[in-house]
Amino acid sequence: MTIESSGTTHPSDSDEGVPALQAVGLAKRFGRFTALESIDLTVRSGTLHAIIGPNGAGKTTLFNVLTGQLAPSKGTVLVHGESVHHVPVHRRLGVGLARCFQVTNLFPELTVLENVRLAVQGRHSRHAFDCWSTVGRNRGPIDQARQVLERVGLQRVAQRKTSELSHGQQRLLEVAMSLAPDPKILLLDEPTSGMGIDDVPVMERLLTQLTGDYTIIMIEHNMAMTMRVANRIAVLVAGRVLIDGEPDEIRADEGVQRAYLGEGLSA
Amino acid sequence: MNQSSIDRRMFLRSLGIAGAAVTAAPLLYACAKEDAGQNPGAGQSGAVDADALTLVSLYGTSGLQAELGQEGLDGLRLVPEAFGGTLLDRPVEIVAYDTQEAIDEAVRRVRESTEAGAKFFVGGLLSSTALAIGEEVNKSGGVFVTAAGADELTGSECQEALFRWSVATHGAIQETVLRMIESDSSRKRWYTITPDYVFGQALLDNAKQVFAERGIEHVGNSLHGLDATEFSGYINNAVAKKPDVLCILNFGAQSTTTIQQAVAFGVKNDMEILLAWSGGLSQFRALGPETLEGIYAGAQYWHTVDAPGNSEFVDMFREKYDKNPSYSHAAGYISGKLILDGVRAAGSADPAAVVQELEGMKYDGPTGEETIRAEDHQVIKDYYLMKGKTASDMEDDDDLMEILSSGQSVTAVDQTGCKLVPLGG
Amino acid sequence: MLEATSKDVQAPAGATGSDAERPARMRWAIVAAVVSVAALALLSPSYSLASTVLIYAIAVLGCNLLLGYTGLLPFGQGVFFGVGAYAAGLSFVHLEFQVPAGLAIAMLVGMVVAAAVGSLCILQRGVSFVMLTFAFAMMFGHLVYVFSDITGGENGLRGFPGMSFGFFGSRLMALNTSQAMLGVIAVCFVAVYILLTRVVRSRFGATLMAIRENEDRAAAIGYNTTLFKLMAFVLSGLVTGLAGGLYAMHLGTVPDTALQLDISVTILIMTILGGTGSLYGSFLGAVVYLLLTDYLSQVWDRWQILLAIALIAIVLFLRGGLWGAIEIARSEIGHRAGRRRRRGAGQ
Amino acid sequence: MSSELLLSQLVNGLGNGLIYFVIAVGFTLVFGLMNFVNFAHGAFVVLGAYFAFELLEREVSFWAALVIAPLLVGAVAVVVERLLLRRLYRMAHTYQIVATIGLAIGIQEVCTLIWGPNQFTLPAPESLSTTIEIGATTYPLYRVFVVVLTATLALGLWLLLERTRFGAMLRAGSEDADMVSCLGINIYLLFSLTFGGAAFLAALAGVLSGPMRGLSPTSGDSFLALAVVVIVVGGIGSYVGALVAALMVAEVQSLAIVFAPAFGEVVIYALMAVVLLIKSDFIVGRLARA
Repeated sequence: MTIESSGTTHPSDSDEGVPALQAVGLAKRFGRFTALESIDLTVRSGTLHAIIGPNGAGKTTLFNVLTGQLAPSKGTVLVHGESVHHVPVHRRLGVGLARCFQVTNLFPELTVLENVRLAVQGRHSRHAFDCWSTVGRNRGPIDQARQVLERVGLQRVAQRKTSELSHGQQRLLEVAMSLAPDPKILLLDEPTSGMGIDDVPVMERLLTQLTGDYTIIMIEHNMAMTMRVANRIAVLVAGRVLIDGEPDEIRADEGVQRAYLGEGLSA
Repeated sequence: MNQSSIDRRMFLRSLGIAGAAVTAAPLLYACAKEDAGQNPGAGQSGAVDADALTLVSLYGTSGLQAELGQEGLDGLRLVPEAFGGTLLDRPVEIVAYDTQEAIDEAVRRVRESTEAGAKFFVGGLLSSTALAIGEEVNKSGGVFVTAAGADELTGSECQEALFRWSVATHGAIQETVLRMIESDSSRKRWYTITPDYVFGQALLDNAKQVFAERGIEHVGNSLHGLDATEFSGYINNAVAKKPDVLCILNFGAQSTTTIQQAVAFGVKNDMEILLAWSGGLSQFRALGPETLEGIYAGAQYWHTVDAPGNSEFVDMFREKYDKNPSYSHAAGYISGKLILDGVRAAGSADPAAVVQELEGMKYDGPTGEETIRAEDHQVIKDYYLMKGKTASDMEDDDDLMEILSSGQSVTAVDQTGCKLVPLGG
Repeated sequence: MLEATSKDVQAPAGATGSDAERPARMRWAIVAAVVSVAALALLSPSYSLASTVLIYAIAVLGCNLLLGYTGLLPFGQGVFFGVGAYAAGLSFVHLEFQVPAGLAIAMLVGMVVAAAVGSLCILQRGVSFVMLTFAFAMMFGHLVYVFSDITGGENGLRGFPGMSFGFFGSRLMALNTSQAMLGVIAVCFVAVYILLTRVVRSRFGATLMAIRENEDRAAAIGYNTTLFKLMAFVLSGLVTGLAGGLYAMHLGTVPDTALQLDISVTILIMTILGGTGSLYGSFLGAVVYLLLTDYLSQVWDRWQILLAIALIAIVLFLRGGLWGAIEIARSEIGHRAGRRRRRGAGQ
Repeated sequence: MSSELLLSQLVNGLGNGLIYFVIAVGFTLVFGLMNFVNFAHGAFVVLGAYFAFELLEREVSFWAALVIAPLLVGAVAVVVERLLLRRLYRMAHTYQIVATIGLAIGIQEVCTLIWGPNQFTLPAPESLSTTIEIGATTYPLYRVFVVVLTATLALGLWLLLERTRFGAMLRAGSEDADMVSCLGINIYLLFSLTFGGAAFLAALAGVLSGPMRGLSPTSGDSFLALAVVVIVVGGIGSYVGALVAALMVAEVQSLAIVFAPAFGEVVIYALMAVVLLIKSDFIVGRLARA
């Protein structure tokens, strides 16, 4: 699958120094329950940074704070050095943050192509106020949508309704939806959740291709794949970052094994 | 069971329903055209027969006014028999549309019937419906007789085609409030409960005029909305002001509820209660003898009035419906009868000729001698002041009220502000 | 909690049909509108009934834009209808406006009130939104009587001059016959039908459908859903206000019932009877509802029992409404034709 | 503004408030516990009054009718729920509203068919037809009886909901009906009982308001409008909220009658709209950030 250059250059334009995304002293409390406690996380541009941890470690809460779904109790979120935690959800794309959902959350009665076209056009939603010209003449976004579908391998089912897709295909569509607005940073929430054995390699190949073009932050339970795909891994336990390092360091660290896996990690 | 097979089973069932609905409409419509023997062409209404002498009933027989509407129609249905079924050797027919007292329904029915050749219309319980019908019938050159209460019908918005049988607000207040003040000088302090809309306002203005002329102290007034159902607050207000008479100026369902709550609050033993505009026998039956005892009420009609016109009507009514007629029955009957009396006198069904005959006509009506005033087409007739009988001296279930006085009072012609809009105008 | 979502509303398919059909569909829509109006004018028992059907059809189109395409259940469409009627009426009575100007005022006021009421209602979602529109409908219903010196209270707004069509005083055509009235109303209906067909097929329409399908996701991918819903409300207010203006013009008065809750309920019932799957369904809903009502009310006083049964039957068996039935019929016939062709080819 | 009139208005408001509560509580519980919007609730109130009217015509005492009529309506409601409404539970509220509007029209027209369109009133029992003095104001004994009955009913219902196993099952059902059915509780039986109980309460309110105001087949709409206002102001599905909201609406109405009569009706819907707006997250969110 060749990737035509889609015109905008990505991480290479921001110099090595400024990290793509940085969380500084992030904390989140729901009443007396502390979901996140002073999280510091730095994600380099063009890398795939996985976040792993046992259930209830606060992974999804962290995600919701990063994407603006939840406002942090303390601390800030910096995207390319600018603080974004006050930016409302629908303008998060403006700063280059695109998210895919853990629970499939698409437009069931609309076609696959329409789902992605909407995502592409979401970047400049002003155009969507055009009440007169029909969608068919919306050339730009439709072409871009077709390209994205080709990239994730869904171009054959473009005209089918989303509700008629298999679960694996819907997960691919979730990723396509976050790719559509050509973001700088991709936040993927368990892309392989609920996928069959044969779909996981498709997703793995896609992730390896995307790394380098995009900065990816991923929550994932499939340890084997994460180890192969991720550049760095942050282990989250009970709302705190236990360790943040290369996959080999994480595999070797007994603390991680004790807190997270209980048995050997040498999968 | 995947999605498509559910659709198929659903389809068979829905086809049945959709089929019934879609085929039913043209089918029913087709047979409607057949039995009416209408010549083809759009715009012909199914029910009106051009060569018959048709009285079109526009009473709302469903919805909020269903009770009075149904009674009006039942009264009107006596008219063909009263004329032996034919007049000027044309069959007398009644065509009834249920307008639900909605203006758009009524106006549409008038236009359809006029296009089908009908000229004579009866109905309009609410002022708004009566005003709209009057204007429409006048434009198409017909005759319309109503019993609605708004002064404008024979005042600022009078039409040549429109005749009104019932006494207007001025006459009603004169024959009730004024009569009570004259007959007992101790009635010095009055409290009024008024519905906050045009008709209620007219009753209040007339009452205030009488209070001013007679030096009566108007201790207070409560205004309430058109669909208020809770009046205990207003009654408390009234009791606090300690009036001699509680004068109720709302009507229909609201007045029944107001009286009921007043009696429940024991108001009867420290003041008299007057219902200026009652709905006649049907409303009194709903209230019942215990509540009605000692309550004063103004009424347009009462079945025990001994007048030739009334006994003829009551006998016919009892024979057909086996019960005593109420106000709305009489209104429906006399409205239809007046039109046909006009046609018989004019010897033709031409509306202009009928209007000429009706103007100034004197006749024996349900309330005795009635005259139609030529200048504003207002029927000058008796309006009754009545008092609730005690259970003991009631002769039968309907003998609920005793007539104290009756009289014909009507606004002077020059004060009505009526300039008859000519037919077709 | 049993999960009941608005998705069950029979949703029109996505806007991006294959590109080739795009212009053809538009032409078909225009032809369908013109032919249907002509057929209605010929078959309807009377011109004034045909006019009433088209007036309500316009209001139902406005309601379907919200219910079918944006997934909002509006209980207050009667507010924009009544406000449009009074605006046009007052301009006819006090300012001697002619028809086009009066209708323009009706549309303008319909939009303004829709913007005001809409901006408050869309702060809530789901049933709370429905209850809020219900509250505004009841409130406006009472305001008619509170300001009875302007609206004429229960006597309605009276004193309409003869309706005439013209601009700035020139009398191009007197509108005193029901045929002329029907002509003006028919032109308005076809214009609104075409306008809304374009809108629902535009990018704006596609975004509304996305909001209907999944408002949270639409927000997540960058659409300010509140603003889009408000735009949909304003457009619906414009169309429903026009219907109100035509109602006043056609009746020659504005009854107090024009602003009561019953109008909102009737418009809603017609929208659902017709089917929210397409705009043509709305026209069907108005036609079948009013023709059946016109006929049945002469046949039986308690005809509303049949209406009650029909409503329940539609919810249980025919959620797509009449349009849903047609679509099922079409797919069924297509299905059978397909099988016959295959069997034929088999021998 | 005599204080004595104000006192009588407040007492009056209390009486009306409790009746409004009994009218609205069924609507709130069905919505809260079953996530089902029943726009035919007002029709059940009227049906209760008509059944009582029929019983009284057949020489049944008011006290007996006060119990039998609501039971009959409860039975009718359970039958309707089994045959018709059960299939609507998983549907969008749009369709629940349309189907129940159809049901309301059906009940209204059947009542007109059987008992005619006339308005009717239920005679209060002899023993309660007198008045008593509260401070300087007279107050009908019947309304005192209604206040006492509805107050004990409100307390009893609260105890049923909060303190009994059945209550616990109902409240759990409102949280997650599927989970409750997994625990072996027949959720549909629970829903039938809830729906029947709500109709029983509505009918009881109908019978109680019979002697207080005139009723006709079309009165259902005003009862429904009242229930909607109370459910919105009190919070959907909240029992105590419905009680507080009902009293608030009645008191606002009785005070409005004294101070601004013409606005008596409008003020209720304004109150409802304001409450909805205050509760909307947009404004709450904005306030939080401000």
